[in-house]
Amino acid sequence: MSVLDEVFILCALGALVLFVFHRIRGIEKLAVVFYAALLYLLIKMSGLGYGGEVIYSSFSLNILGETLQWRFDAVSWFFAIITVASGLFSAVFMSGKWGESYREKTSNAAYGTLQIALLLNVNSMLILLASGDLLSLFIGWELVSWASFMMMALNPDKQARQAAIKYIVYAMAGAMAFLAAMAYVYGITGSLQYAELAQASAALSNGQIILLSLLFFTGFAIKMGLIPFHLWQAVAYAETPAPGAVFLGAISARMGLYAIIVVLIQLIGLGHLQQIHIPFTFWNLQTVLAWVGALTTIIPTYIALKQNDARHLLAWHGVGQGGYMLLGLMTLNSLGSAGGLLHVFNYATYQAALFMTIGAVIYRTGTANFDKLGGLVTQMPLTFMVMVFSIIGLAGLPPMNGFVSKWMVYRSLLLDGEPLLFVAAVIGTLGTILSVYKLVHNTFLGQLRVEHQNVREAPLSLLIPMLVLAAIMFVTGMMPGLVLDWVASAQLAMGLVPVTYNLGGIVLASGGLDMIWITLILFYGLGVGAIIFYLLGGRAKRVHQYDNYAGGHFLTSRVRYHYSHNFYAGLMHLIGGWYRGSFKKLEQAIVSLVSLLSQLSENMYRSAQPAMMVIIVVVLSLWSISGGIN
Amino acid sequence: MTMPGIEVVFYTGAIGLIVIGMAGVLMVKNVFRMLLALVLLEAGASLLLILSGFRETGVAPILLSGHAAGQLMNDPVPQALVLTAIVIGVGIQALALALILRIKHRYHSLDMGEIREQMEHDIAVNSGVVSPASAQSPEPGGHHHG
Amino acid sequence: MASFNSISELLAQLLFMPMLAFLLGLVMVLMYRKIAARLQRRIGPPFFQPVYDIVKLYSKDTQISHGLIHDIGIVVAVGGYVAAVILLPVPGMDGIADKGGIITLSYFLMIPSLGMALGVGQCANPNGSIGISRALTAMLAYDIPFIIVVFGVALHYQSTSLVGMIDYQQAHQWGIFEMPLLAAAGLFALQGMMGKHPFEIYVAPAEIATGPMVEMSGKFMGGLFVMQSFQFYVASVLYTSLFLGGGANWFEFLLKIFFVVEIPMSISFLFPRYRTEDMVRIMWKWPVMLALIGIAFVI
Amino acid sequence: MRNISSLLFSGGLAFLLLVLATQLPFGHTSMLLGNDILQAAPDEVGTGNIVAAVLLAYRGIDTLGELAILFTAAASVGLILGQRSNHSAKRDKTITESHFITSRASDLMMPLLIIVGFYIIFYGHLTPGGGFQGGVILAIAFFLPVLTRPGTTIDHGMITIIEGLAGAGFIMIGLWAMLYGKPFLQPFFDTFLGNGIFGSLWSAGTLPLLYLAVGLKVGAELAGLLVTISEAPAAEVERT
Amino acid sequence: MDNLILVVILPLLAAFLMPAMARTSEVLARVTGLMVLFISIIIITSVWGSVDEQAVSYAIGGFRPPMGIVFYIDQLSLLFALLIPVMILLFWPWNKVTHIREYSLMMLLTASASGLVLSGDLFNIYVFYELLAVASYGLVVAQGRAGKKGEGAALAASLRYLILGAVGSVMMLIGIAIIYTQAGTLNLAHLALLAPEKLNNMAGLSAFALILIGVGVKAELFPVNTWVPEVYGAVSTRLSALMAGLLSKLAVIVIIRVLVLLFPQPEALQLMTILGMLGVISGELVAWRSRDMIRMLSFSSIGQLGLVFVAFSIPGDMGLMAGFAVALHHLLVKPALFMLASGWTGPLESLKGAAKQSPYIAALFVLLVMSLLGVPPLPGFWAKLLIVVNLASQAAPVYQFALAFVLIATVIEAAYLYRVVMILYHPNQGQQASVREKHKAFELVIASGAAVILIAVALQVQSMETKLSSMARQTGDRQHYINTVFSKLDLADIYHQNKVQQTDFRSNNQLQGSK
Repeated sequence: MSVLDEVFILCALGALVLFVFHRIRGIEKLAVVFYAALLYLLIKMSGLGYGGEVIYSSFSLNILGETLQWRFDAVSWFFAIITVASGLFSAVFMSGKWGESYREKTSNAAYGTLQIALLLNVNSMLILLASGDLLSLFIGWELVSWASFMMMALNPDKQARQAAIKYIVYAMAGAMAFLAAMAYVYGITGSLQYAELAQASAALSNGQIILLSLLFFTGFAIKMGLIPFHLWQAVAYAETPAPGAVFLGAISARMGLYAIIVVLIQLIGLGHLQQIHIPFTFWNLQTVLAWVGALTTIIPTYIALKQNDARHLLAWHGVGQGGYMLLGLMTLNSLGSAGGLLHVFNYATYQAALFMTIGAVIYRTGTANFDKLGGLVTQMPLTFMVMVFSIIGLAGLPPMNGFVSKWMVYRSLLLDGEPLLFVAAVIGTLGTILSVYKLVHNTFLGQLRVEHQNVREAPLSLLIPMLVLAAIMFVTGMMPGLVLDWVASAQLAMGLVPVTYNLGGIVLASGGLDMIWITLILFYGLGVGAIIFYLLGGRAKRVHQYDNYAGGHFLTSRVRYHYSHNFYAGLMHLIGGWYRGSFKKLEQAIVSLVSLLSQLSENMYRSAQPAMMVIIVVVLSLWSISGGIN
Repeated sequence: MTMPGIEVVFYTGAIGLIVIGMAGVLMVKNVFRMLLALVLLEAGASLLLILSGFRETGVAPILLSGHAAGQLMNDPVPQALVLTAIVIGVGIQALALALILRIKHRYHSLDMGEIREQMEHDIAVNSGVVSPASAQSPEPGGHHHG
Repeated sequence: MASFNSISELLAQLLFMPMLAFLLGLVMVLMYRKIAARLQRRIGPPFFQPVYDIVKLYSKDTQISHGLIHDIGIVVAVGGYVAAVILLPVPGMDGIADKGGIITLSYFLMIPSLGMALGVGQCANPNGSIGISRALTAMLAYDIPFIIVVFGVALHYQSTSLVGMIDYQQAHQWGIFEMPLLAAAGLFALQGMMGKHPFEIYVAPAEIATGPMVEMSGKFMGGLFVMQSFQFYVASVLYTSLFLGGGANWFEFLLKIFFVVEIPMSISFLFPRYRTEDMVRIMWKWPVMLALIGIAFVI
Repeated sequence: MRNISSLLFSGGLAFLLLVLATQLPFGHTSMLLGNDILQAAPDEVGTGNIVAAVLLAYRGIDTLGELAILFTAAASVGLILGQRSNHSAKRDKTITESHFITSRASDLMMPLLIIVGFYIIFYGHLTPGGGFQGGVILAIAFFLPVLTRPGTTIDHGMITIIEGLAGAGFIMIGLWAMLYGKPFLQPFFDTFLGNGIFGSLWSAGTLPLLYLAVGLKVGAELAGLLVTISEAPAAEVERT
Repeated sequence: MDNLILVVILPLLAAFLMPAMARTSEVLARVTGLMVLFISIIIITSVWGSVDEQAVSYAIGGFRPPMGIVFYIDQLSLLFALLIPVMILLFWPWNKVTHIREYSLMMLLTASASGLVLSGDLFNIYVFYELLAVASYGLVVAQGRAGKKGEGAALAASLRYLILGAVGSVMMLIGIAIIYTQAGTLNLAHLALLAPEKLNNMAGLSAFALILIGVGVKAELFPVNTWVPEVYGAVSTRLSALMAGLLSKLAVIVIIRVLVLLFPQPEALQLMTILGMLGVISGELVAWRSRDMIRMLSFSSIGQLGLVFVAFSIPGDMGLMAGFAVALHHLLVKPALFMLASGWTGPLESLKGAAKQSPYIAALFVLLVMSLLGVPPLPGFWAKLLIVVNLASQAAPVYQFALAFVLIATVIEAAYLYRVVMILYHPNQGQQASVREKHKAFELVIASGAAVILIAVALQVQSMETKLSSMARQTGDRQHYINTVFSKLDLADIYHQNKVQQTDFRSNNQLQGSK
């Protein structure tokens, strides 16, 4: 029995136990123990992260002449450890005070259901990651979709429910595209094994590859929320209960990336994609995919900029950050793909932390609406600190880990000489910077509302995971080599050349990156700044924030003077027209089309003469039959 | 086809019956007439079926009727089949007739269009989508005459 | 191309480079104000006026702080530039330029704005917030052409290391000759980056009560003055390193950097202020176009 | 619009069927099955009327099915119309006499019709005719009084029993063969029902018995159907 | 094996006798029906598995196959012969008010359905099909008995159904006439033997089209399925479940028999593909906008039957296997869903929060719906996978379209089914929650049973696959069919040549039935 078997057994056991006892108080402790045990098992497999051998599960299934099998390689392990860690953090987050308040608001059963949903998500993702052939990949894929749906459907809010429905329709569409692609693979190769596809893909015609890639990619892109399938994700993730949002936001959508890695990179091969030119354009398939990534970094980011709810803003960024990962993977060098992969890890750390901070804010204040927040920094300084750490990561600024992965993506684009993609990525980053400032400003800075005067720091059970995540962000930012070990192994498993790195960063002849130095220098600079500020000059006097005036008015607690609504008004006004609802309109158009067709069909079924259809179909079919002969 | 014989007339007749019956089923509004058209249609089909065993020079397949020994007989099978088919038709027609009687009583109409509308309304009421009070239109705005 | 030979040399560089930058920055501030004065037919401030300003602000009695973040904002604003300065090679001193490179440097240049933004946010003054939202929008406006230029340059030199670029230029030809379009676009971006006329509406007097600075007094303002000197210095040195071949020796270096800042300083008073939106519009139009064409040439 | 399209499609159907007809072997059908049966029937089944042989022997299960269809139709009609007619029958016993000539003529016709009906049934396996035809005549015989004397009721219970037993009889005859280890509905087996003499009334094994069952069944079903339907409008008129 | 004919005969006998028996003892009549069903089940289970290797034919009346009518018993017919009494038993109208004639009709339905799957003769199939049709009209009409709720709707719906069905039957009859004119025989095995020579032409194809359309009425084939929403909307869910679950599949089986044996032409298959895929998409589209559960399930049933047609239209054994899988799956799931829907009448919005009221039922519903959609570990997924995978391996473009249609339809299906799930799990109770009908016990038993079977199949998917594929192989093997039916042909020939020795022949037991 391999460790992977143990993982699966543990998953099954955990699901069973949780299901049986989900109404009982104290289930959260059990859940934490479960994730910790899972993490332990994964660490037992950590050889994979350092170039170990693939681990197979002894369980397999024979069907349709296919052998379904499950195994872990370095890529799976890399994603799996992020998944399980996210699960653990979410579980810890919801184990304490947050859980109590959730129970009070809803019920024991509802809380148990949330735990089950989280566990099912983790389990289904592990099954997906362990898949050893297309069919098991698809099975895992569907399981993940349904588990996420369950999680999203837990919020009784109307908007959340609509988002969940929307999600399931999108997910189903994606799954169907995947299924179609899989069916074509079977049609071509007569098998669903990875190896067969990898072998056959070399001999496929361009048209076939385009069709296959398009179908596969559509399926995966929907999960990842890539352009033009980005509409479902943000609302769905944002409206999930906080620990759910933490988990889904951190890793769920990345399953799409995993599938892209497996199918498009491992099986079909990037080089192969690059050789296929799209007819009538000067693009090849690889550039198209890269551009999808680039556009995904831009459009959702600027949609995020518009949001007026912290959760939505973050979730939209989640969509946008997916673009960097894809963009990184679609570059043709090892640095870029390493950047893309590293970004998965980094992103998970700060996105989880960000959702946790928002969760903490909601826990204390009951809202994430920017119009109803502000000035919480004095009340919740630690939460604020975590948020600042995380937004530095999200914006990709030094010294947090987000910077490293983004740097790698930029650097690889530079190596490839892709100016437009580079510019697109930068536009996305700048948008992110603006947007995260809006986030931190509107929640923590500015004027504190009267009703929040007595808000206290988030409870310890919420703070601990956040602080740990913040520490991880900083440590892996300063020493990216820790994670790059895993990334390099994953790259090897993907059949790419691993990136050259050291503990501090990337080694590259024409300008590398050493985060240890950069961090030190930054802190040196800050130290100098602090000296200039604190040691020189007189002592500053602390005044209350209402001791303030604007435009000749004294700002008092009665008058709300927090500038949060319509932040960046000028910018929005300027760029609003560029993306104003065109995708939404497309989506609506499809719905209208379906509606129209549905109405037409219904009218057909309501024909006055029951026999009319008989004669019509008889005449038409006889006509077509005789047409073949005459 | 070599020479058109008497069977052409038969076949044309059968097809004619079928087509007339079909057109009748489609075009009349009165359900009773529709039933009559259905009878014609079935008659046409039966004729076609019995023709499938027809021989130009054949005689009835009855041995005791004093045909010459070598005389070709018509196929007995379709005749048996048609007998069956006719009886089946009778059963269906009787059932339809009974239904029409009851529908006339229930809906006070024999017009297929009206019957359908009332039926749709009833179904909608049954399923609770429409309240019984709302008049004749089964679905607000969604109604079309076929 | 080792940047330093021993720890002591490094420590010396760490000490000297910011100091040098500060001093040169002060001179540039003075120069800026002089140019403005001359253009307006005034005499302008005396030589030590920038120093006086800082000293005065630091020594004020009323120093109003709105909280820790308010303080940290200033610290970050200054510290970010200090760190950036160390990544910028000057003649004889490379700092740790080869550990970061141009991309890192570009990111470092965003840190001060964000630090200041944090500080302003803490003040809870809506005017400050509005101002900072405009300031960040302005940053978005000039950073895009700037990044494109950076990309073009890095692509041209096949390196992201500033030291490498300077060596290459000194061995071959200045970047401005090899990439004139990029250089022009870079100049445009530089104008925005310096936060001076005509792209300074967010700090302009009489525009919503001085914008981000509204709650800054005493040494807070002083800190920002310090930052301003660094800002001039960094902008000019960066441009010099990218396009003018850096400095082989101190004389050449100084000449170049003062020449570089002189251009935008002179231009700045010739145009009326742009509104934030207009600034975005113009920045995303002309310099971006120039830079992209420039890149096309590079490729 | 509907009429136009109906005409259009009907015309299309006519054309297509004609085209189809040209493809068919008119009047020269291969008659594979027919020839075999024509040759084998006299010996295998021993009927003079080969159609009857096909109907009851070769395709006996078809006939059973068709009886079942009639039964089903009758049962369904009974379900639809039957119940209320019982009510009305109880309340309304008035029998309207029709004209003297018709009523007397129908009285005279009835026994004649019954005799003719049974004759046709019993000679079904020898001459044209058989259970269906005879059954219809029997049904008419019982329906005639209802026509001539509107309001007359026929005992539905009787009809039910006759149709049930006749149908069961058909099946029982079939099962009888199975009792002897023969396939269902085999017309000959080693019982007292011998082979008989070809062309005589007592020939063709169980076929005459089957025809009797068919005749009774058809008669009862049709009579039941006709009576039920004829009773229905009276009930409607009364209620409205 | 000889006793198998009793599966058809005994219900008929019971049907004939029940009304007469009811005059003396109502109880006896009711018990008779149940007894017959149990006997049928026992008979079939006693021979279960005996045809796995070699199918068996049974000559009724002991006549030589092409002349007499044969019953053909293979895995497929045996399976359905078992399913029919079981399903009828499950949906038996247990209540006291049911008229004895309705029981009688149920027995007729059983008989005709069994005959339909067993028969090996084209015209005989027609007769049984008609019997099935008339019995189902009768059952629909029985809903319209005086005083019942929705009486008028049931009457009108059944009249419209009847007209449609009658026209369809005529089409089928014309088709049979054409086949007989062409080939001169009606025995399926004989026709199969002659088909390559006689039916592989335009006339043959036309005959197939006519038969397809005729039988398609019952099989809910697009576009002759306009009766479906009307009838299902008017009758009780019990009957809807039976019709959607069982009766439609029987008609499909007929088409499959005819198709496999008589018309292996690709055009025939493609005609079916086109109609099937239009059925899939149109059914799901309308279901998407329907506002109550029954109507939604009716249209979903149309869609699923379209899927069945698409599956069966794939050439080769794999297509058959896919078809069987999806047909059996639908047979299992749809009746269970109808059962659940019977307690959830009224507009969908009124079901808000129904899960809170009855969590178990809602959970069942979710499970069934997931399987219907094809969510992986559940059997529906494997069925759908078979279809999709085999569609994609076909070269003809029509199959690619069908693939696209099927997948798009699945998305639409997901949209509306999950809308319902979300409504069920709505946190707020709808206005009509209090007046909602309760589910009856037998409905829940059936639905739970279906769920249990689903899970069991999901766990035993490998053995199910073997079973299905062996069934498909046997069904798809024309030569096997011909050989089985004509296995005693030598004997018959001997007899044929020596007509003198009639009596010997008659005493020869070997001819009659096979073993």
